Amino acid sequence: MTYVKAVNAALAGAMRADPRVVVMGEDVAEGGPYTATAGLAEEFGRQRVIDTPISEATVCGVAIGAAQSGLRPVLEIMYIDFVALALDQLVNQAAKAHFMSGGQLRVPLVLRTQGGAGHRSGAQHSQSLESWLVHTPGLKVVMPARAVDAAGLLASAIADPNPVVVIEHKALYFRREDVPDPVEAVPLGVARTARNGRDVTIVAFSRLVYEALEAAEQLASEGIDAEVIDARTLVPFDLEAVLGSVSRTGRLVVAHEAVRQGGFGAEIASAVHEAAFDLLRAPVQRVGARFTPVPFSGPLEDAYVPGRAEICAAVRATLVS
Amino acid sequence: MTYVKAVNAALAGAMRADPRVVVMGEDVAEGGPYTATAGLAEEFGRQRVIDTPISEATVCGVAIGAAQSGLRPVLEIMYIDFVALALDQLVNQAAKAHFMSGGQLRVPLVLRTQGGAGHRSGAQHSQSLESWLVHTPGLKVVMPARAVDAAGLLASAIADPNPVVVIEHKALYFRREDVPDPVEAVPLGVARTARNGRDVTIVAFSRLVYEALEAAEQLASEGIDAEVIDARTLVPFDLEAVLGSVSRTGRLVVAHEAVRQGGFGAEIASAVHEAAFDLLRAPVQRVGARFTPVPFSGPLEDAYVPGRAEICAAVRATLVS
Amino acid sequence: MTSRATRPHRLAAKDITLSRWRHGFKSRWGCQQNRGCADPADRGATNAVLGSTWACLRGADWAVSNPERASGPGATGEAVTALELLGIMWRIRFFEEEVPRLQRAGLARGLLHLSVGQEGVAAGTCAMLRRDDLLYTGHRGHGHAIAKGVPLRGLFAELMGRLDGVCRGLGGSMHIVDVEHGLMGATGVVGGNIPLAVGSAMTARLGAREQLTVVLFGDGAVQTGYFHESVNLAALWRLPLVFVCENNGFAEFTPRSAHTTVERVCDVVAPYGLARQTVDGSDVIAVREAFGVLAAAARGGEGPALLECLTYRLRGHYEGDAQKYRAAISQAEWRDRDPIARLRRRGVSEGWFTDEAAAVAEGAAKEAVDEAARLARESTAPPLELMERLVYAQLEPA
Amino acid sequence: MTSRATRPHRLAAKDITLSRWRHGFKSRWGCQQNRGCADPADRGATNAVLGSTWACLRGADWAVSNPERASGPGATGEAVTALELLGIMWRIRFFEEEVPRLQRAGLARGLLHLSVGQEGVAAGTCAMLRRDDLLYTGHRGHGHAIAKGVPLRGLFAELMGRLDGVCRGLGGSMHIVDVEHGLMGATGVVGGNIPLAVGSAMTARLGAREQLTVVLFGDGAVQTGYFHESVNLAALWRLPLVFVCENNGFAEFTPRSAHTTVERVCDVVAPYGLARQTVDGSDVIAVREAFGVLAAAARGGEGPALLECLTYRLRGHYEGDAQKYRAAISQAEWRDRDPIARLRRRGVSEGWFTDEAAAVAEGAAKEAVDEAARLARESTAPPLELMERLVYAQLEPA
Ligand SMILES: Cc1ncc(C[n+]2csc(CCOP(=O)(O)OP(=O)(O)O)c2C)c(N)n1
Ligand SMILES: Cc1ncc(C[n+]2csc(CCOP(=O)(O)OP(=O)(O)O)c2C)c(N)n1
Ligand SMILES: [Mg+2]
Ligand SMILES: [Mg+2]
Repeated sequence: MTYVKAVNAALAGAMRADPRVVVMGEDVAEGGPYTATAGLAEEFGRQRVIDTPISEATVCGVAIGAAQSGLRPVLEIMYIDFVALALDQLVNQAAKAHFMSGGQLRVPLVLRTQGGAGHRSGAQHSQSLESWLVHTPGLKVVMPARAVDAAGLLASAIADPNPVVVIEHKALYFRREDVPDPVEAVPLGVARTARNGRDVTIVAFSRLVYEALEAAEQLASEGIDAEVIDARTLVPFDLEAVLGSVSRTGRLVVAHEAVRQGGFGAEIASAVHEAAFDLLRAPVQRVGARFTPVPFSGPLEDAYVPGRAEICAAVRATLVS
Repeated sequence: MTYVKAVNAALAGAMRADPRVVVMGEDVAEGGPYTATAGLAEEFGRQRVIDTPISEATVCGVAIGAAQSGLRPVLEIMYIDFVALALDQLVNQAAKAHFMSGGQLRVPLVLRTQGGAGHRSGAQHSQSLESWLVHTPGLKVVMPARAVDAAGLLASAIADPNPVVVIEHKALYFRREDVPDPVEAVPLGVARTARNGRDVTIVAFSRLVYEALEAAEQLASEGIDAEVIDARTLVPFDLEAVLGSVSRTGRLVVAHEAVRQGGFGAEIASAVHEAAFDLLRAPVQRVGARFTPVPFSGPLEDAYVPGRAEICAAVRATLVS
Repeated sequence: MTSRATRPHRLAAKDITLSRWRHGFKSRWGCQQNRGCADPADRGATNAVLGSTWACLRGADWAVSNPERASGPGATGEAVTALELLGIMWRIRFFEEEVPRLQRAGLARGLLHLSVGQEGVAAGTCAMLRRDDLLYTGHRGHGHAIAKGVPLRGLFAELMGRLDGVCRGLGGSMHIVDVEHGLMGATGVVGGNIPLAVGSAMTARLGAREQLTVVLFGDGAVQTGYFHESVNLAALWRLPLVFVCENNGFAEFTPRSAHTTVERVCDVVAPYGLARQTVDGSDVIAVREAFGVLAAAARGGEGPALLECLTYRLRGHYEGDAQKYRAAISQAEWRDRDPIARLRRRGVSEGWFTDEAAAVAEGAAKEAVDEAARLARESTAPPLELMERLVYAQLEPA
Repeated sequence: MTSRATRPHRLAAKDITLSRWRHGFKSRWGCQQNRGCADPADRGATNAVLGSTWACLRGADWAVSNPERASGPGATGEAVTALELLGIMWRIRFFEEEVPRLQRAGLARGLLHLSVGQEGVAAGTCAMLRRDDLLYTGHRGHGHAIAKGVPLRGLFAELMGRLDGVCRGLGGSMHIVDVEHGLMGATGVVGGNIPLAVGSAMTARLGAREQLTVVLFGDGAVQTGYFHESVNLAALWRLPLVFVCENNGFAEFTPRSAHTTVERVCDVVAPYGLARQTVDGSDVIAVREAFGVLAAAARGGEGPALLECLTYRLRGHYEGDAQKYRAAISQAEWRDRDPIARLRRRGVSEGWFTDEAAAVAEGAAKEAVDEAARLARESTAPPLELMERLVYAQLEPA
């Protein structure tokens, strides 16, 4: 099953199980540009699969209000770049409502979106913006790499009583992998060891997990045995899993596609430095995009997007020092 | 002169010197709630001191369009919390226009705003959100602590051909300090050593600079000699200044008011770990707010806002290990 | 005491006409530019299943659903007499007048936006609602909360950041929430409450609940994108929602004329065909009448409506505002603007109540407010650990 | 060849009437709710100094200011004949038809939104502008760029990510900018270009420049907050700005009827009193006439306007769209919708040009497009270091 089909299956499963679950967003009734919501309108009707105008700011607020009053909306924002339009509602309303109301309100909202570069989509359709969200108390943030996690984490997100942002990756949508049917929920906040290794730990999420695994294969041929951890959930973050691995390897590389400066890699690196300074045989190395907008031109975009080469280089840097 | 009066003087000076400079924002012609723009409408007229409706998203875009076509707008967004409304324009248009146009467009825009807690303003009027901006290639970000820097950095920001976000702090507005008249420009990207010391380096910005200085006094009484660096500009960041200090002290504390998780402190800490791992005698300690919205209740807000106590504790933590 | 004026409309809820959920332009619009596409009317084809799809929700575990109707003033629209309206307005007035005293005493802190002069809107709208109707307000919301039945003590305590505050002291003046009384949200982001109200109305619509949502906001909010996007959505989905704009002519220190060329908020929504009316917000009876008509229609499935109340903010934008930007109102003018004085004069002259009864209502309100303020002072600060405990909701209700 | 139809309006610019910068409601609005405040008319008192304040700007170092008028088609509104309009539309049509070929060859990449069927809007509006008039477009902007005079080779090269692209390959199809030809921006964020256009018009207004700003967007953008906030501001400040909406009835795969109850975009702006008109976008002459009237008024200081063009998108939303959501158009219908075929028929029958002249124009357009595509292929990829060099502008122009 493809990653996007797994998302689709998780949505259908949740809608079947719970009549409060509704799907909202632009073109969702037509399946959306990536077919994530294909077939849902046919099965559940257009009252639960709700096409919305191009009004991201308000539609996000509508989903929040709907969640506060009893529904379980799964809102799709077509590109994470447009989450910028909805950030006031997400940050100032959804994330704070439970807290500000002294616990009276709950916002069981899922915001599904997708990000990432590599598709020649230009600077406004290719960003990785999870950093904004991980800095916002009250939100949970999920970035699945595998189809099975895209489905399983989405199922958990829908069941969660808090606003959860699920960030998919456009370059993963048509990857094929085995996914159990029906979808099994994957708990939020639990990382997964994607490859065992002794020499160095690589923490990655979303598309970079595959790059890390390929980097690990490459490094294996050089005699370096890398452990790869797929963080899966950014908030809450499974720091224990990372520390456990680092306590064995003594070296850490953190890899994401977002711009390195101010990226979530800085948080992981800092937290690990703080907690395990004496275990580290080298400073944590961070892999992330250079500090530029995403260029359109193919060769430039390819140079821009961080991948296995940068991960290999970062791993080697942890080994020289 | 107070900090806010220094801002006011810098605005007036820039408007006198360059007819392209216009000030825009809600209630700016009436001086705004903190008097930052007081008297400007009287001196420069309402064509250059432009009251705008409560339409932050669009008004930010208007300022960008005005900047692209020849003006030098200084846009005020009353609270940084509402920058969330304008983020699409700021990030997707202003920050990328020069790049995406292959260098044809320039956006000499200044976005002035203010953030910070401590005033019992509640969760939606007290945030510190610079993390969103430092992660955005194409923006410059300034957070002055002193009146003289509030004026001098603003002057440089107005002269800069790029979008610059100047984040003031509401709790500093009515602090008094000497400021030269006329205002002298302070270059962007240059940190300032606020106090010399040998044992530990504390990097702070905005209000936390004062907390760091007070912490240093307190620590001095315990025999700990702290150096305090006022970063002043976050993007571009003066990493050399910090590394230079750390090469002498071997210990670093980074302090800001924003939520610690995903805060700019993580970036500084990671960059210093990467560049100076062998010089560090202890892991970099980060001071920042806990991962909660800003509470309204006084005692809770006081406990929430990080200050000298947290800085002292962090410094001590660098000394035990 | 029952008069024509005090019971102008029974807000009897009709069943929501589900088939009105629309996905095609009404035939009068024609559909020329969609030629060549699947008939947009097809989009409405699934309407037939809505009833059964949503029927299951009626009994479901809604976060907020309290079909029981409270009986006190401020909780039900069916029994609010003119005298009760007077009492509600007095409660708001005395509450708001107490706030600056608490502020001076260092007890109430932060940004305090009072509604003295605007009580007619609060009483004429919120007091007409059922307890389980949902209300959203903004930064100037004390009066709305009081009229909806939120206890005075919990309000005072909230402004003082105390544990007995309606939000346990975590929200503050701009963020009053009292789910039990249907006050679902107040926001300090101007206009930010409007989409939330659309969302609640959507829930009611999809669940076929007999529930009205009302959102109150100022004239300044009308220039936000939120307002327009929300009006469009509410009209598109024919939601049971009433937009109530308190047009006091100012946004902070700036008159409406510097924000827009459209003087009347009602005119702004004309393209959407919303039912709408502009009324004198100082005339609580007029507000109540107009609101009653619009609310009944919205509740009955006839789609959203907008009520614009022209009103006057007696005090500054917030406590501390020196108000250099406007001249003080004359005594004579205030006499005319003051919704309380006006109702009292009219109520006596129409024979709705006696002057003595009015004085008793005033006294009772004063006493209730004083007592609430006194009790609120006794409440303690919330414990520090509340902060971290309330960032995330737990799976099982705490 | 000069006919009544080809020169319906001289776009002679009047001096901008500075005193029209407004800060008070027109007297017809009255100002009741502002009683007690400083007279809003006072806000206009500084208008008198505007002339002198801004006079200094006329000669200042504007980022974009090119008073020279180019003379080729697509650059000046004064010499565009019907035959030239035909040629412009053919250039757009051939350009757009070349794009899928480049895509199949792996040369043009990314999200490609074509405007086949909508050429009448581009030609009828953009080709009427002066070179230094400013234009903003969106994701479906190739045609607008061509009509404004942007060189075809630079456009093709941009779609191919090459160094000779108008944006040196950094922008791509959705982000065409050509400052030299007054194309100030294209954005992939639907509606995001509208505020930018308001900003440019504000610059022209404050600088008292004889410059018009035009922004083009689709019907989907009308539901964005940006549109409403922008219309309000443009009306408030009486900006020299024309909003042009290409209403093709769809936003991606969803018909307009699922996005709003307001079928006609013109109706949406009625409350703001904008000059406005809805025209058949397949009739380029009608578009040009209507646009000419609105543009002249806006340029002349009479405030902003909106032109709604009902149009038809022949291809999918983007290249690759299977279009399951709509039925294919019939041949007969397309004959009627095709703006090129229509102008050709009419031009010949009205005697504006001969069929031979039309064939020559078509051939010339085809040749120009083919040549441009060929030359564009020869351009190389931009150097990698360009990326980091262009994140920030340097103090002195590079
Ligand atoms: C999005 C946003 N922008 C600016 C502000 C600052 N602000 C608070 S109240 C206010 C004016 C609101 O005017 P109006 O909506 O008419 O309400 P009123 O205060 O008159 O009751 C402004 C600009 C804000 N709170 N939110
Ligand atoms: C803010 C935003 N939301 C969603 C999208 C995805 N998207 C791209 S084009 C489009 C439809 C636009 O419709 P319209 O404005 O009518 O233009 P058309 O494509 O018909 O020319 C959408 C939803 C986007 N680019 N920007
Ligand atoms: Mg107001
Ligand atoms: Mg369209």
